[in-house]
Amino acid sequence: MKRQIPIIITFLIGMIMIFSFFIPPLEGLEQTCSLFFDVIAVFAFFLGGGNLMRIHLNKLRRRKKDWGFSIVTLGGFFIMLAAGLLKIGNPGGIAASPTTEGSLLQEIFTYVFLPLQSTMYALLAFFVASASYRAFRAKNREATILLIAAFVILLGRTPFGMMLTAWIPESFSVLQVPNLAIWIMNSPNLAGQRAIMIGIGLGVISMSLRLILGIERTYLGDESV
Amino acid sequence: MSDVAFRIPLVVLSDIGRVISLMFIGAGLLWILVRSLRAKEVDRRIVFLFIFIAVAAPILFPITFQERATLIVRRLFDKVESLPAGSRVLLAFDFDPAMAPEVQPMADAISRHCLTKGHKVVFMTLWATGQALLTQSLERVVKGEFPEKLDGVDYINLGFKAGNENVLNIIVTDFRMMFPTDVNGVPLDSTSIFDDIRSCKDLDLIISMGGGKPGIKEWVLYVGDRVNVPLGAGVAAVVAPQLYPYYPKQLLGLLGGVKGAAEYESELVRQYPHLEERGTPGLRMMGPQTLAHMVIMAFIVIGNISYFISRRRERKR
Amino acid sequence: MLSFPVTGQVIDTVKAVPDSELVVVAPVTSLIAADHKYDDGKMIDLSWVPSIDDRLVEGNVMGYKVYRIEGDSEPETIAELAPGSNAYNDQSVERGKLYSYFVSALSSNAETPSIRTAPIQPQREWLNIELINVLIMALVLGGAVIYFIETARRGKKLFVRKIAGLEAVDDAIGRATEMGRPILFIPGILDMDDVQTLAALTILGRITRVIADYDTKIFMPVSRSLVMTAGRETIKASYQAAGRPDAYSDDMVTYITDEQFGYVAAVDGIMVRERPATVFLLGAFFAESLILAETGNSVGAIQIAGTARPAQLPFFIAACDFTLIGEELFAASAYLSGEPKQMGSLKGQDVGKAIAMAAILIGVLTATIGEAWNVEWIQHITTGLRDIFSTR
Amino acid sequence: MRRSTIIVMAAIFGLFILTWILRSTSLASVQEHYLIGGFKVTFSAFLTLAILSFLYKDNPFYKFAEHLFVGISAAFWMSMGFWTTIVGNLIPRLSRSLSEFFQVPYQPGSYNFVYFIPVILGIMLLMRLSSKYGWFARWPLAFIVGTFAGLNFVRYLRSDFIEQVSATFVPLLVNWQGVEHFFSNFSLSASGQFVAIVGNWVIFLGVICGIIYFFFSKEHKGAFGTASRVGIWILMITFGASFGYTVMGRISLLVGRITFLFRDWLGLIS
Repeated sequence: MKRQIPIIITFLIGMIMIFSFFIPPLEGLEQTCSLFFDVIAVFAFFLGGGNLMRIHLNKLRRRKKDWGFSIVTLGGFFIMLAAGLLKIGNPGGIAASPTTEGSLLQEIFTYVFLPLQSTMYALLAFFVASASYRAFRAKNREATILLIAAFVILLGRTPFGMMLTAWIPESFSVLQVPNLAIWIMNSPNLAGQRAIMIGIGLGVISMSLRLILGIERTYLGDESV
Repeated sequence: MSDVAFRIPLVVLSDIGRVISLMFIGAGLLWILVRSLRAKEVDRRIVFLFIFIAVAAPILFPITFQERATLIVRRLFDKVESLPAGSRVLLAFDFDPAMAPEVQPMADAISRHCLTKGHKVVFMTLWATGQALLTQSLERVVKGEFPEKLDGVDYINLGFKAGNENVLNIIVTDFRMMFPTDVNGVPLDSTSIFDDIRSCKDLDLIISMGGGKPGIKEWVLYVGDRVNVPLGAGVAAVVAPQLYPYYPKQLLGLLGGVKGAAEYESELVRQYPHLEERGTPGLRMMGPQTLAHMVIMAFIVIGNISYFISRRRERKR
Repeated sequence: MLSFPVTGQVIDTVKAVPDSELVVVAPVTSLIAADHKYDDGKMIDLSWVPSIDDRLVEGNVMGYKVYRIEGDSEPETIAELAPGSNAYNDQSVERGKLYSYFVSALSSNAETPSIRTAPIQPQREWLNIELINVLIMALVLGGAVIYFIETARRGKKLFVRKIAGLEAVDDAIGRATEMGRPILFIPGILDMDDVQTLAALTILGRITRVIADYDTKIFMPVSRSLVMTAGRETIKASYQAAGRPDAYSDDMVTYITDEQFGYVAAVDGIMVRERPATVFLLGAFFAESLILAETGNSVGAIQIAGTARPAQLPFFIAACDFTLIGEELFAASAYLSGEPKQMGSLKGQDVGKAIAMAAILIGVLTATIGEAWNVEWIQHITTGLRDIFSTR
Repeated sequence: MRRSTIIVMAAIFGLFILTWILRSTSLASVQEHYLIGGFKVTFSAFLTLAILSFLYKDNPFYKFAEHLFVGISAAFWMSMGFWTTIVGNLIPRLSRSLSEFFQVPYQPGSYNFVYFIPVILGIMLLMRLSSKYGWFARWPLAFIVGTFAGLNFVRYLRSDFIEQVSATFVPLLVNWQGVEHFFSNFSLSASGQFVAIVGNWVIFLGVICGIIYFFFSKEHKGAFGTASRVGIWILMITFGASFGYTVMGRISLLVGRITFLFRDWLGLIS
């Protein structure tokens, strides 16, 4: 009951989705499944929120390390939830878009969510810089080819590269750095990415088949329960 | 106004600033080179400070360059330019604040281009954060610069729906099943723009902007290959190389990173000079971008020089 | 031909304008209504030749109106199209009803209807013939994967070539045992539902199997609780298989935090304190791969990395001593575990790669010869092959 | 708390107030609620610097910003999901009264009762929060996995396998008019015939050798060995290109943030 029925569900839904690709009359059924998926996806957001509350409430109750910061997480969570679900400050009525200009949700997004997330990823520029100096070594032939190609691309994708090699005559213009960078992207990069894409594509095909036929069951969790 | 007298003519100030910052960075690189030659460790935080200055200086003292659009960008620009006025274009804002600095300039430039050409633009997104960024874009670019355009007639904002690929799987045959109303609850049937749009088949061009999952790959897999509608893309630089195999058969054009945005902006300004004063953020970012690239390349060279020296010293022992 | 506004149809655009000032445009010609092939009988495609007066330069056709007559009821407008359009597909039809159409060319103040099409009924097709090539390819590839999984299940030994990465793993373990310094194993930051994490744990089983005979210490900081339990089980099993269950202890595997950068900061601390001889970075990595590889480099450790995420591979290759690239990670896991479903998939995917290589070889040869020397029959082979390998 | 932390906290608080006032006065002419406007910009600048402080070392300000982000983003996705998909798509098909309450057009349909299934599956998914009834969540999980596996199986097969193979049928001799013509106007110009031919050769060999590198059923010896070595070289150029693009992307993110700090917060540039 706990394992058989989920495997049957995966098999049925998987087969519907595959056959509806080839049999037009099944399209209506496939679209209904897709619409069901969208609704369940929202419940998955609620599961995420529920999980967050559970972890941080536990941390609070048991005074675990850094429990003070759990208050910050729960505070931010409930303020944003209230702002979102109750549409606080939203000039439009109940039918208006939750992100209408002026609503508290949009304000918190613009002045808290946006700076936090974009700065977190901006940190990576610093890490790339320090890794460039301390970690990227031409240890073997492969790493050397990689760094040379990266140099050409980095130079070619900036106007400085254009100025540097603008003197090369038209009959040798492929040697101008910007043209070389474009050639690298359109030939070797395209070939390498296509070989990787075919490999990953075949990987997805075999993994999807294993899931639908119930050969692959790790997503159901550990065997005993 | 009190501060006018105080302000030295801007041109002179920025020239001095530019020279000082370049000299400072050059001296810093030399100092790092010397330290690494003597095999002394340079602390990670000094490198952080260095990259901060290399990016901050050209922002304070702007250096702008001329940009020429490469073929992969010009193809998308020419497609938007060649469509007759009144064509139906779908713009998907599938990105979040982490990609916004690269993708927002593209989104603004392409929206400006479509509205200037008189296309009927459908805005939508597969990302919840995309809807919030869409509100900002509509406020700033669409309502701000094109007040005469009417919501529901010249453009419409469908907003976000959860479900990633499944949203695409439905709008490829029926918009109304997934978007019964626009973002403000106005039913599609009571808007003139959706009179003769039933599904993605009725669109003349789709342009998806993003860089994560769901993103352009999902648009190719679920819509582009199925209904043969021309599909263009503007992506964060990280994802651009992985999309080249789709070009040009399954993806007619691709804007990659800030450079792609700058190229599109320079084409747009060359074609419509009056759009220049509305801001070209992509072109403005190329200055700090270029200097930072130089510094990173210098770091790699210095790092490898010290590596080879230490390896040769080990072999001697 | 004198044109009359369509009887019974009130055209709001027409004001009381005397006939002489009516701008008359030529009608649309050769209008064809055809059932849309391979659909559920819900679409009819209309195509026509635009009116002769529809020229870009001072053409006075302002657009086209598409009318539909259902059975014998009144004509209703279903679409208004821009000048220059020559096709429209009506997607709001139902099976079993008869429809006929006509398209009228609009001028500034008059309308010229075209001839009405014969009534047509949308048909439903049970199989989309155009996608037969995709169906056959699906059966071939699916069949190959299932066939190899079954043969592996029945115990037949399947050949998989030696993976260069595994030699590097053994050398790296040897280095750690010689120097008597610990090994650090980082299984990526995703959970047990990611294939890369599973492959990493298989390789972990092999590593701990080898070091079980020596006293080399191993640290495994994780960012997911499920990965912690699975990691502990894998290491315990290896130590038992080596006959040294007492040498295993639970705190070889420690849970740090789920948060990406918090986990990285903690692992950096462990690297700097423990100064491991060897660092393994196997599994799903995101932007934090940079910091880990850099710190590993700074403490002078040999680093073996492996991930299937293309965005992180460049950094691992440039910063680590050896990298298992994309599918090599899964091949190494299949090679080590010999598990039927992993071996079966690997061999099944090789069949797909063989098909791709053969098709590309033939396709490129025929394309080259056909185009360079314009050989007719060879060009047919290329177009034939292109039809098999394309749906556009 | 040690004295030094108190001093640091006081300094930061003072800096916050100072820049808030400065920003508000400069906004006075532009916005009418300039005080609130000033606070909003200063607070987002404060959060930006709190995240950047991680570069110095992991500290309470970074932890505060990090935990605040985790809480807000979870609630943001929940609110957006609820309003756009539950209210937008589910309720119009389930109940007329709720549709009127939410002012969303009710969509009558004979099979509308079917839409109770995703609600039930959704609630089962939430059962995962309880350890005892956690296994209920496997049914909706199976539905999700089934949908994904079925959809991806055919679409990856078409777009990432079949289309990619036919896209590689490139002619190895581009607009070929005989050997003399080839040598007579031989040039290295970017749009020349020679560069196009070399490009197509690289694409053809690159894809074949790349696939051979990832081929596991035959030992990499002899011809196969050289092919896989060519394959790894082409892959290295590919990774070099991705390396360059990734560095570009990361730098742009930093440029975006520093522009925010200098322009919107400190007003140093226009």
